Amino acid sequence: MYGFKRDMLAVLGFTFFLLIIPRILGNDYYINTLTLSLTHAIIAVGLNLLMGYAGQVSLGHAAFYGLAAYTSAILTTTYSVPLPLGMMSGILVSGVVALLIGIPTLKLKGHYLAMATLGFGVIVYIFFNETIELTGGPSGFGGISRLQVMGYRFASDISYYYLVAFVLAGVVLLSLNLIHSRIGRALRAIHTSETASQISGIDIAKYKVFVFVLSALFAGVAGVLYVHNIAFVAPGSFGFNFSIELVTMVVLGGMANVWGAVIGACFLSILPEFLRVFENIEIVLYGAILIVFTIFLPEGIAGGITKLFLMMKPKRSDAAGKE
Amino acid sequence: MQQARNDILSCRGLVVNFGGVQALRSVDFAVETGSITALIGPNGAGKTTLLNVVSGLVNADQGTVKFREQDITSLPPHKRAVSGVVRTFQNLEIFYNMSVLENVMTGCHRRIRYSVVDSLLKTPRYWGGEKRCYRYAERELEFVNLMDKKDTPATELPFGSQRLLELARAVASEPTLLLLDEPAAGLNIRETGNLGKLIRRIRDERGITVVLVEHDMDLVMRISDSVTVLNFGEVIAQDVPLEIQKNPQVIAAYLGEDEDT
Amino acid sequence: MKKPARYLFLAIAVVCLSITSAGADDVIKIGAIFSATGPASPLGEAEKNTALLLQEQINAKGGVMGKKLEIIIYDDESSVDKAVSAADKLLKKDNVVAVVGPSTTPNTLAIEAKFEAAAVPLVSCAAGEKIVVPVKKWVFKTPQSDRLAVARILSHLKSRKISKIAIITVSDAYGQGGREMLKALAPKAGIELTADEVYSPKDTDMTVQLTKIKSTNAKAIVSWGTPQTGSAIVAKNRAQLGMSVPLYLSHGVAARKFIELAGSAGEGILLPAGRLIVADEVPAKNPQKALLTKYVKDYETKFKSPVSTFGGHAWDAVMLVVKAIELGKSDKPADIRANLEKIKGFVGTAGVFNFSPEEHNGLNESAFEMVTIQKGDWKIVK
Amino acid sequence: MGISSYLQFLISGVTMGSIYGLTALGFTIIFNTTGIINFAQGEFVMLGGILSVFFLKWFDIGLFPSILLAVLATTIIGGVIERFAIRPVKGASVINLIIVTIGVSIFVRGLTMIFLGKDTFSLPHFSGNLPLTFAGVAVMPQSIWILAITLVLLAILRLFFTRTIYGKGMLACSYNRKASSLVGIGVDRMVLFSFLISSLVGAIGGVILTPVTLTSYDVGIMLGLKGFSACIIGGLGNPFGAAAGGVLLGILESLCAGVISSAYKDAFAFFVLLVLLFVKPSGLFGQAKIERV
Repeated sequence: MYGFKRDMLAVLGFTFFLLIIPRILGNDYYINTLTLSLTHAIIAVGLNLLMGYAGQVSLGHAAFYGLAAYTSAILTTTYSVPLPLGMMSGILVSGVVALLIGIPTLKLKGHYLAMATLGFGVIVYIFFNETIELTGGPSGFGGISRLQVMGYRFASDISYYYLVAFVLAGVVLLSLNLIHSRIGRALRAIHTSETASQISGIDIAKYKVFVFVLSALFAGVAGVLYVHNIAFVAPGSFGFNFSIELVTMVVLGGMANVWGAVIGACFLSILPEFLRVFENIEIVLYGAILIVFTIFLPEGIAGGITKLFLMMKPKRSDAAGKE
Repeated sequence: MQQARNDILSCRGLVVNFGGVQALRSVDFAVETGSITALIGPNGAGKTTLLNVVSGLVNADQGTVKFREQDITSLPPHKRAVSGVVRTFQNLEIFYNMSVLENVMTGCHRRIRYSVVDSLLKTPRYWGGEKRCYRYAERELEFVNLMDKKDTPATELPFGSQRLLELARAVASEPTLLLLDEPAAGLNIRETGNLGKLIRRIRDERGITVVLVEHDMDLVMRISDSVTVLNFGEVIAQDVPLEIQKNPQVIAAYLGEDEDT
Repeated sequence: MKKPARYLFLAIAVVCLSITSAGADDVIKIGAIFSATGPASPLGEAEKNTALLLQEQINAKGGVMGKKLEIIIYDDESSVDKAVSAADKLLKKDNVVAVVGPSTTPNTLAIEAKFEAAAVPLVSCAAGEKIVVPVKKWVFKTPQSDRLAVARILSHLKSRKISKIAIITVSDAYGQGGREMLKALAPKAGIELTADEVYSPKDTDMTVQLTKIKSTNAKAIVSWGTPQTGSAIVAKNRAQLGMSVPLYLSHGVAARKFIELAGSAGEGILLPAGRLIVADEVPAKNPQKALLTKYVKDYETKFKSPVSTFGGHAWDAVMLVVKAIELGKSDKPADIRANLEKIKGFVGTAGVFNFSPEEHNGLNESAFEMVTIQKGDWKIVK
Repeated sequence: MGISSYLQFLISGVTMGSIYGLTALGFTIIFNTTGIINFAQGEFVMLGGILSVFFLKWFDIGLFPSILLAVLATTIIGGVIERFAIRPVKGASVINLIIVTIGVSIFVRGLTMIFLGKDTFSLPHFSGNLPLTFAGVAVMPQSIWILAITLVLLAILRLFFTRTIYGKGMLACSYNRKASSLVGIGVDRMVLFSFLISSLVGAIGGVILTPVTLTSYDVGIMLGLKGFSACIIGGLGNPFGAAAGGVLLGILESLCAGVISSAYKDAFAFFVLLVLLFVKPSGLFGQAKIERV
């Protein structure tokens, strides 16, 4: 019913695909790049729930990613809190901050909402940068231990990659489940018409805050995974630029499409690796790709793929549906 | 007014100002349980504003709204919807990013109750809820005769069907009071005829009280039990249809409007 | 259409060949990670250019121990994440014997652990003292530490009997390093800080901070930044506010660019600097003289832009690695590391390096001269 | 700190604020005709400044001719951007338009970096770099230039929007694009025009600012951010609100830096911004009912 089996199969296929990539590629120097792009994908999937489905823009999501990363890093390193507890606290801090900031912020609309989230992101970034005793300031915070679960230490890059791949698959599955529920419908309803949603008994303020917090939690999960992988953290990774990059991932991948966010995140995180041979021209190409993709694929890469499939399918119901 | 009768909705002394314009000036308006009440008046008389105040989209500057003996004046719209006040819109507010079926399922939002955790993990409660939701939605689509279009994207429906879809979504949320804002606008004669029958069935089969803002006088006179006339933000008459047609004040108000347009 | 296709094929073939020949015995591969783009690009650009220059020069002279020197340079775009993936590539794909860079402290700290694990030496071009204190077995660095620069400024202040200073630093890793040192060392030297102001790297106006400093009774201002991150503006705004107390800047300012940007406002400022920018003035008997003059000339002819101390840091890093290889006649990472620690009296652009197992920076206060700007040119303060 | 310190803060604030205001003005002009928040607006400011530097260096034609040339060149670039990046996505969703302008800003920044280098450059002051001192407060002649040119520009724009046929046409587009095209206003041309004007305004901002602040290929990011904030404070869509918002933001920053903490000055400025938005969700001078998204 409602494509659950299809989703399940897709997620399984996706997980399988992620697991065999390293084997296909054979070499392992890019494993960290892959891990990082999957980490970004976790944030993008959450941001897509907020932006693509519920239609609420956030230009400050890097802040939640950073809050969780720093919280877990500081707790486990400076205060020797056990790793699982530190990581849980990191994710929780992201969620709680999202709740507190979300309640007043999500009353704003459109560009004003964009501005407010942007401002929040800048404030958090400055906080990372300036509370030197706590965060280590601009030069960063090192000596963070790598992830360890029940005695198993994710020492090798490949084991960490598998871990992040499984978490991403889980996040994708949860998101797909959410989308195909009354809550998912409520979110999509808010996107098209806030009035009609209210009339259908949907508490729009509550749902907006809910999805904001959920997306912050996803960003938090990504944050703790990031920090216990790189074992180092500096404010530069959580600035305004990264928030914008996250939004770009979602839009370029395809709004309101869980898979789109994954594709967008991987595309934008891996693309620079391919552009690297062009050295200085890289940045120009990157800009050009953004422009060209948006012009020719307005519904994102996932949207483009879907369209391609529809075009290949025999056209039978087309004439009936249109006026 | 007539305290003896059983009113589902009663508004007292409603005043709404938009900047310098007084859209409603002390309006009293009551709807009898189980009736089909029409709200008519020239353009700009304040009909839609009154619906907005009742459904909670606009807050009244003064006055109270009572629904089933409870004061709902300060309730937000979604809470009013939950307690049974639901409406449709003149300019169609359907969810264009969904299929026909999903639109109606969204209307069932408050009738199925399972938690976030249920939906994330697809627990049996989720499945139970979704199955019920699906059944409810199918029933309403059959009711408005859109079953064959259930998987069509809502944007691809012809205008008349979109009106029916909005109606189905409203009915799906099991209201006790349904407010319809010009449901016949943009429909042809045949479609209007069907709509009239449908509104009657909504009241007769579902026991839903209906308030109807409408310009199509034929439709109003044919289906409504009571008619309230608004002009310049004031109620100028409230009576059964036959009497309203003879009311000199009402005729004057409408003639006045004709001169304007 | 056919011709370009053939060229393309040839190009690919050449690339493939060069990749497969990478493991060949007659090539020594050194990796480099520089911030050639992004906020730290003024550092990375000069470093990258210098590395390219050295590669060309060394190979023209027959390479290292008769083998060709290949420097594989990656741009980390001033980002920690990119530095990490660049390090992975150098260590796992390119199998380099040593790595020079990165340009910034956070990027160095982020990848240190990888080099410890892979047992490949890293010679950083970043200033932060944290990089080599405490000493990590596989990590070295070439720029003079903030501690030395600060100590040099403080002793100069004392010689002028100044006991109250205000500091204004840029809020990036470089400024943070200076700020922490100043706050730690000034009280020990009996110097009081009357103000501790900060500005962001991209700020364009420091009048406000300087006005605040003006209202304290500081007898000197110490500012930590680079020409591109506000130091020139600090100098300009100080002149505009008519402040007469001396302005001390960090060694990162030592570049001709600063004079160009600060204009007349730069006259009379003081800073501790390596001898690179005052190469002309260095007395002929100084061991650094010859190499400084040559590097300045070579760099400026090839790249048509003035040298900066940052390029010098890369010069030192590459040459130290080369020196270590020649010293031990081995290009094995472990030998390079061991021999780096044995290097004594190595003359570089930043000073004379003396490494030991306890000392991975190898410089002391004598690496600095106090310099000033007179009539639009750097002058050593005697 | 004496009163003169506070006056000094105020003057710094107003000087920087004028530039934020000019950037914000550029945002508003494009927003009004197209509904786009042009994230490449900061690049126009950057181009105005950096091109002046290079024209002065290359052609050796004196400061003011170089400046004129730079402004002209930037305006043409603005037009080219509209024609080749913005027009092809006409009618796309707001978020897609934003991504396109982000792409444009990266592209322009990248080209500047490749052709003009990654270094920082300075431009001579228009008239002398000796400060004028009033009651212990130093004012740079350039600050007076900045203020004067900003005010003149505002006055000219006001005349343009209220008196000329093009200006009125653009205003009409901002109220209702469909209706405008129905009454014969060439919407495409108006959009092109709005890009020309806002790149012109941005370039002028860059030109008058650079003698004070120096320039490099990446100064546009921060200026764009501040300009966007300024036009939100002022209330999106109101050009004069945007200018006022800019000045307000400038003063806010310098007072935060002066009175509270220079380390947290941007944080405080944005914090005040957030509080302001929570209290007045559509900016200081915005109309509450207008919703474009």
